[in-house]
Amino acid sequence: MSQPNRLNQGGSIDRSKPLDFTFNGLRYSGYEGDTLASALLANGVDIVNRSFKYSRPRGIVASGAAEPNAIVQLGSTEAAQVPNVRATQQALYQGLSARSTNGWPNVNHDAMGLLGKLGGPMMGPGFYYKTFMAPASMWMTYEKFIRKAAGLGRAPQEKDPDIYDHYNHHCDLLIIGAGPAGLMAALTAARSGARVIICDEQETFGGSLLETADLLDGKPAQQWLANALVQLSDCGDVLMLPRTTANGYHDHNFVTLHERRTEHLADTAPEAHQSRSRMHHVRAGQVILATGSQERPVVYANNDVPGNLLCSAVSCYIRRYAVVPGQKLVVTTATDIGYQAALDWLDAGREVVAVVDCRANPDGDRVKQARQKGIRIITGSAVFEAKGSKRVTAARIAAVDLDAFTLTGQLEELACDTIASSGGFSPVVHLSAHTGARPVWNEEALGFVPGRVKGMIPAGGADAIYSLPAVLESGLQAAQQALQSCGYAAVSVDLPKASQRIESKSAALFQVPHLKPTSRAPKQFVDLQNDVTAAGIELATREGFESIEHVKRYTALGFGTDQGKLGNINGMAIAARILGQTIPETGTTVFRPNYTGITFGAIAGRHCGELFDPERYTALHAWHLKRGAKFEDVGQWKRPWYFPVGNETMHEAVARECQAVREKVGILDASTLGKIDIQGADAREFLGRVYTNKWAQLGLNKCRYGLMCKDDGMVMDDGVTTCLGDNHFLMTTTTGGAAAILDWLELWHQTEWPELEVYFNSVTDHWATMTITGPRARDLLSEVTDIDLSKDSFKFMECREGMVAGVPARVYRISFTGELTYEINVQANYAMHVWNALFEHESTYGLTPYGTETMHVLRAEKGFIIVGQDTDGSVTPEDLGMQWCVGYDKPFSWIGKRALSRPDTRRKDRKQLVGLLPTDPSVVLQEGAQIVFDPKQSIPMKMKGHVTSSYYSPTLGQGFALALVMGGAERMGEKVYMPMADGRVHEAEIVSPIFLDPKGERQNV
Amino acid sequence: MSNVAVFDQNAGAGVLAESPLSHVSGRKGGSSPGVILREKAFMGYLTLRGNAADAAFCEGVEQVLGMPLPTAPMALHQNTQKGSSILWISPDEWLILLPGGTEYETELALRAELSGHFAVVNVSGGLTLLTVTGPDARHLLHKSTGYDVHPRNFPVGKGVTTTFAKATAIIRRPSETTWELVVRRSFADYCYRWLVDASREFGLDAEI
Amino acid sequence: MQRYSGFGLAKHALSHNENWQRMWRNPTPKKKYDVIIVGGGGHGLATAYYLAKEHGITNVAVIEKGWLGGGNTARNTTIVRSNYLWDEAAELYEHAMKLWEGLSQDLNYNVMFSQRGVLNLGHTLQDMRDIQRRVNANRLNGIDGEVLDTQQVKEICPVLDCSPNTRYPVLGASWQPRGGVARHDAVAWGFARGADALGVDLIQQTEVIGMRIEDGQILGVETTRGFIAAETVGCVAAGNSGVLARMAGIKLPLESHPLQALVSEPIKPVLDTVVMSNHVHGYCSQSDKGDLVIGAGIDGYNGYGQRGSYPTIEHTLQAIVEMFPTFSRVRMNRQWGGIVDTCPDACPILSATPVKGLFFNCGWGTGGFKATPGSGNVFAWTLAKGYAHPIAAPFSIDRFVSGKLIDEHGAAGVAH
Amino acid sequence: MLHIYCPYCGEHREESEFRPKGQAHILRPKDPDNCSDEVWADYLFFRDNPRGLHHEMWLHATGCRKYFNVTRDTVSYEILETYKMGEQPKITAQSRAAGGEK
Repeated sequence: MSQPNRLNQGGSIDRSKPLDFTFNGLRYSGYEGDTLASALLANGVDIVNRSFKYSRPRGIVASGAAEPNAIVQLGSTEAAQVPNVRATQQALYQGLSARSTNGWPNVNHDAMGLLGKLGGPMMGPGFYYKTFMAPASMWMTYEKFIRKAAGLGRAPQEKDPDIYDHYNHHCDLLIIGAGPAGLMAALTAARSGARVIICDEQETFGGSLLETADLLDGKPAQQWLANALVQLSDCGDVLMLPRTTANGYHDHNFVTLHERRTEHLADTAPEAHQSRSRMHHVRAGQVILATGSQERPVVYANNDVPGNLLCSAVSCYIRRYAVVPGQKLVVTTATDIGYQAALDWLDAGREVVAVVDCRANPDGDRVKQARQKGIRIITGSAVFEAKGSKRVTAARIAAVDLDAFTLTGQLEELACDTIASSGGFSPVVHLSAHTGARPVWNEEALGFVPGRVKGMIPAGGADAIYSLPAVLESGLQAAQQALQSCGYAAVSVDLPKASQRIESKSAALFQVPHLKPTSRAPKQFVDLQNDVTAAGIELATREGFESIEHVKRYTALGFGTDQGKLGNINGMAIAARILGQTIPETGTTVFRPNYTGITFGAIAGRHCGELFDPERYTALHAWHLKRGAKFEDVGQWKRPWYFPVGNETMHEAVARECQAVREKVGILDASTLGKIDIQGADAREFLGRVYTNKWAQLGLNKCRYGLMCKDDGMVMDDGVTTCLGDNHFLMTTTTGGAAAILDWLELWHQTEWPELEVYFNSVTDHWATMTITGPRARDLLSEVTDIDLSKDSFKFMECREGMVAGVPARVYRISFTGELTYEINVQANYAMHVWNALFEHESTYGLTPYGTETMHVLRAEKGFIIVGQDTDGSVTPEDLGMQWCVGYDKPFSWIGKRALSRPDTRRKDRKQLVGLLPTDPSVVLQEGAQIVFDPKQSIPMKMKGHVTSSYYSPTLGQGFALALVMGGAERMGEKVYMPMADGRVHEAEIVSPIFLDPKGERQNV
Repeated sequence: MSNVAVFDQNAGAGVLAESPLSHVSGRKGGSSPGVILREKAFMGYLTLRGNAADAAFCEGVEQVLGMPLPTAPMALHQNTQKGSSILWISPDEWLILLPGGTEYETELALRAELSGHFAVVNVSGGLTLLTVTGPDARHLLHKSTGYDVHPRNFPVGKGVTTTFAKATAIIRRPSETTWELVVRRSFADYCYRWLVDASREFGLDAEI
Repeated sequence: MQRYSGFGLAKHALSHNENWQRMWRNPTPKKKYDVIIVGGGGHGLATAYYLAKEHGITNVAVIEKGWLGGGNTARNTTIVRSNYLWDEAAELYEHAMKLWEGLSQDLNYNVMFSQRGVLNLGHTLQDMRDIQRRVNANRLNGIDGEVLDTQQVKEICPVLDCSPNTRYPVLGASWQPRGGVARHDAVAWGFARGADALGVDLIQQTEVIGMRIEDGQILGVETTRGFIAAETVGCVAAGNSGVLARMAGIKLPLESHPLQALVSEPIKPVLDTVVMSNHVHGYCSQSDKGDLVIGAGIDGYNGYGQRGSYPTIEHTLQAIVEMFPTFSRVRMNRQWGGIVDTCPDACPILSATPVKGLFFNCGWGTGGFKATPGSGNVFAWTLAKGYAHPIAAPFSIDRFVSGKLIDEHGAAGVAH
Repeated sequence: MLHIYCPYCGEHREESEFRPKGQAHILRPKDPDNCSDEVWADYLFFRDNPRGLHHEMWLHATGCRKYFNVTRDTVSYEILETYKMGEQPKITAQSRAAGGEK
């Protein structure tokens, strides 16, 4: 039979567009406009899942975001799998394929169900804290089984085929919720000219107007709704976002909206450029919270058996989807909404067995209507137990005394297949709570209303205003208040006329007492998804968990994917009753983002894959690629690591590159070094304050190496700075430190020494830097430059301007390799031209491109440090043996100086930079190897330092290393040991960290 | 010793210059692209630093550039005749855009005109400019920056330094229909990749 | 104390779970205690437990302004590891690790300590140098650990993207098999139950609002329920330590920052180890319930609001999707924030103060949870003896004056 | 996510453009060479860390690159004022306690 629960008429589904779908492998059909949940109900599917702990059969309970049970695995292909989709929020599309997340071999016959039945009494809250402790070694095995049983859906095993993106907005008014309050607010705001965004999580705007039987301006509310939407879409600055959930409300009115753009069409986006969903980042002037309210189910025994639904869900399925989820209905209610469900059920042509109302004398309009239609009404009573296991078969009812929490009077059993319950309404305050504002208990409304948030105005059901005329008016007022706050003039808007219905006062019905005490009664579920029962809450309080936060954590109440939308308030009320407190005394309920779950992909947006983090390229990157460079990530830069030729290994390539530099000439793309242009009369003074060494005497076109410390005396950066003019310097920094050093200089200038006349500007990207180094560097450069390169006219540590390959260049004669070196700097647009010009002489001079690895070997042979590799934030200039670079007698107490005279920095046995030569020359020590003086000691060993840099030197013909060793400066010639993971113990001798050309003759030729 | 080193960094003819995007290939976006992207390569860029409260400084700058120094935050002044513009970057910093090749003479002129504490820095090699036009240009910006690019907040004649995807960029609005992005050389490839990706849904025409 | 066991569960099931006893009393504060511990989080409760158990000092009150274990104990991502770089830190965390290994049995409370191993990924050459340095140090300190290459990482964690085509490819990792996760709430509750059983008064919903100090000696604390005397007071209040210190006229080198975390919706087991990446800035494990538990970085500003900024969450999930591309379609369920008290050197303070009898245990930054038993154990010793336990001694406040910092930044990074 | 008014740009900007730089108004001792280790340590490491009103320094990192000061509540995160470097806050814990400016 096809769609046995579908009505022939009514609803807003499109019967001309049938859709096929599968659930648990079976084929069904529904219509466009259905949700997966409405389609399943239309097809008479009772059991949609098994519960998490007790494996009990579960059916659909709700019609929207609050649904705890109908959590399914979606996806027709492996890559398109989506775990934990709420069937009540998933639009049906052709070919949809869904499965239950639990139940083996299937949801109708679940092997775990037996265990749940038998073991249930042992599996109270926190049972796992009390067992699985012996023997201790078995825990990891127990855990494996626990983990297997847990979890809902599964992650796909393939990469996501879809993309997700972000969109930023600023607006005057963000209206969350497009029900009557939100729409009224939007209509008002739209006329003011304000920038307005209105969103709603449902497929279409309208909220309760989509299913209400009420009239507006004398016509069905749906007509007014259609008009309102047309009006809004005609306004230029109103952005309407259906299928869009405000999932997080952050500080200063920053709200994230998650728009499902293709999830209603297919399980992957129909077109590749379409994002499956989009996160809107909204910075709003004012936020109108028109999120409506959520009906609370009533807690009674076996209230989880399929066929137990919310009253509002029953009405929604009948009116919106033309689906009646059963044949015979019993309503248990504390509000008039219960009567609406009964009336709708009756209108659909099905049997209403009774409305069981816990109130003594309900007298609202809908009560009267129900009475007129002959519906049996049983007052002062409630359903206390549902019968049935895979579907409700009957409701047991009795008169109740809620104050005394007992059943009174006669019991009756009503045969039925559906029980709809309504315990009252809770304003949807979740978003307001995200900002840290605690919801406030409103005794009149029997619910928590939003706490105060600056720039937020609640309206309608979210503020516990429920009657339609009042809701519309609150929307209008909220908008006017918001507009005023944003500086817009007041606008007048006519409210539609809605009839004021007489409602009987709602009662507070949370848990219905049972014949047996809660601990012995059949399970009364509070949180369906996490299988939290009233007995569980009682047990928690019995064991001393008296704060609601404790109760929640001990029982897992509210920790499901529904975030306790149905259960939290009931749970609090039950805890309050047991503890003899009021609900506000028991605590308040705190919600965190997200309102409903959002995929990781959507939150990440396009910042993944090749856009995860910028790749920064130098002007020569294309050349490096063509030459087959292997790259190293240095900060965000891609730097050539080495340039293998043919099948060379890195070791071979580096040996060749090193040799080329030591014997001929190599070239390095050094463009990534930070470069800061410094101008101003006090530039020199400033340098003296931020560098450890002296700058007062540096002459024109002279270069000097400088060390920079933080004020704790620890080395933070280094580089060469050149005097280009008396008021003009060019500072270089480490590649990774460039941005931080510019900020650092600005920090000191702006906050400590604003009186100094100096400006700093980054020129890192402007200059491309090509380092040619090696004995033949001068010969090579002379081929392409007019600069006099002779030893005496262009000395070591000097700078010259001139033409290189027809390009104006600044050439610095400095050296990080110990060889004769020229660093050619040209405006970056010309870099490739100059580089190519140099390479025209490649074969003549044996010009060899080299990368960072060779650079490291060459500099280490000279004992030059790399900040961040040979230092780690705990190393002073003195530890590095760089006293030569410290101006102790500079007049200004430069940054870092004072800290060097603290007791710990004065210690003689600090770790100091030394060289190490392994006794076995074939050994290349591991970088990071720990150093001990006595290799025979037992573990734990006394570690005396570690290897910071270590390489094989083709020039020395052996391995060598730099290391930080305790008191190392005084230990030259001593042996140290490095016990390694493979059991070997390497021996090395402490030597000077300068392995090559200690007098610096090679760079000075 | 001279106070400041200034030199003409422009190479003569015969030297092939490469813009930061010289390595990328353009894309054609069909008959009605939503986004049209062009690189204006090889512009001249000078960073100017100085004291806006110093009338002589302001006058000197105006004298040289033929347009007043913008002292209001984010103001963009343009000299259409000269094809140049100047943008407020910070209370003591401006970015001058010039026809390529004129930065040296402009720097010299500024230095000749100005006195006291100021700085001029040629940064032409480090930046490039992309123009974004087309009906979906603003949508593209909404996807790329958290800055409010709504016309009410971003009228013609404004320019801001802000975050752009995960980089920093200057966004300028020289006319009703044109947006300009000034990006750093090393981030240009990333920004271009981002733009291409973000434009996919609109249809992109990029001639780079 | 009612012993817990599987047999007990069955017995109680027969009596409808009606005879379970309270896990701890709800006592009225006495006028005077031998020791007052301010702060009923994991560290404070552990301190009380070990004071009673190992030092026989049972006239102890733990004063908690909210509910037990309600601060960072309830908000962390539950990672336990001891592979710290510096000897002092390694010794402290390894001391904790050894206590973790018998904790469930010691407390007769299953804290679900799951030694599933911790991977710290390296994505750059410097990362790998740091990893080698740290693992070598760990090994010589007697702490388990090894350096893995990319292939070995892939074998341990198949769901991790170890391909060379990612923005920052995985070059290797450090691996501490004894590391893992524990059930955070259970740790607080287990210590609370243990301490209570030994006679400690756990006083909830009571806030310390002042310190009574005379002649440089602490005499007790003013609370919202009146003055409570004790000549030894230990403050173990994490993010609120600065507020307490100010009451005693002491300044601490601390800043309290938001630290955010998030969980996915529960999914079937897919990740069997703890994976941490300082470089890509994300770390992830899967709880026994099936949630992916994910930590974000510290927000840079000071904050006591138990929430941080959204971009931090965004960056974290970008990192997670980069590391685990197949998690893209998994949903984030909930995010939250804790308040972490951070020291300039990313190491805690376990210290006496200029006020006699007043001690502080704070500054744990992101490293607090994993240290819980060790911290409580050495702090209890310190309170009992009146001077620092040898393991605690290097963590004195004096180090900030002398300069003898224990800088774990380089090795710890986001450090969770 | 905070929305911060940059006193130099004269606009509110998104937090992602800024970097927090710690407590404001920390003074480097005038004569470091002659101050005690304690005074130096206080300057380097010891901070107020208040729960409530806090004066802190921020850098408009991807904007005008200026440092400025912010008076912010560390519990509500509300920003009460921002002011330029060199200026003093108008709102302080004292002024607030005295019922002055809100």
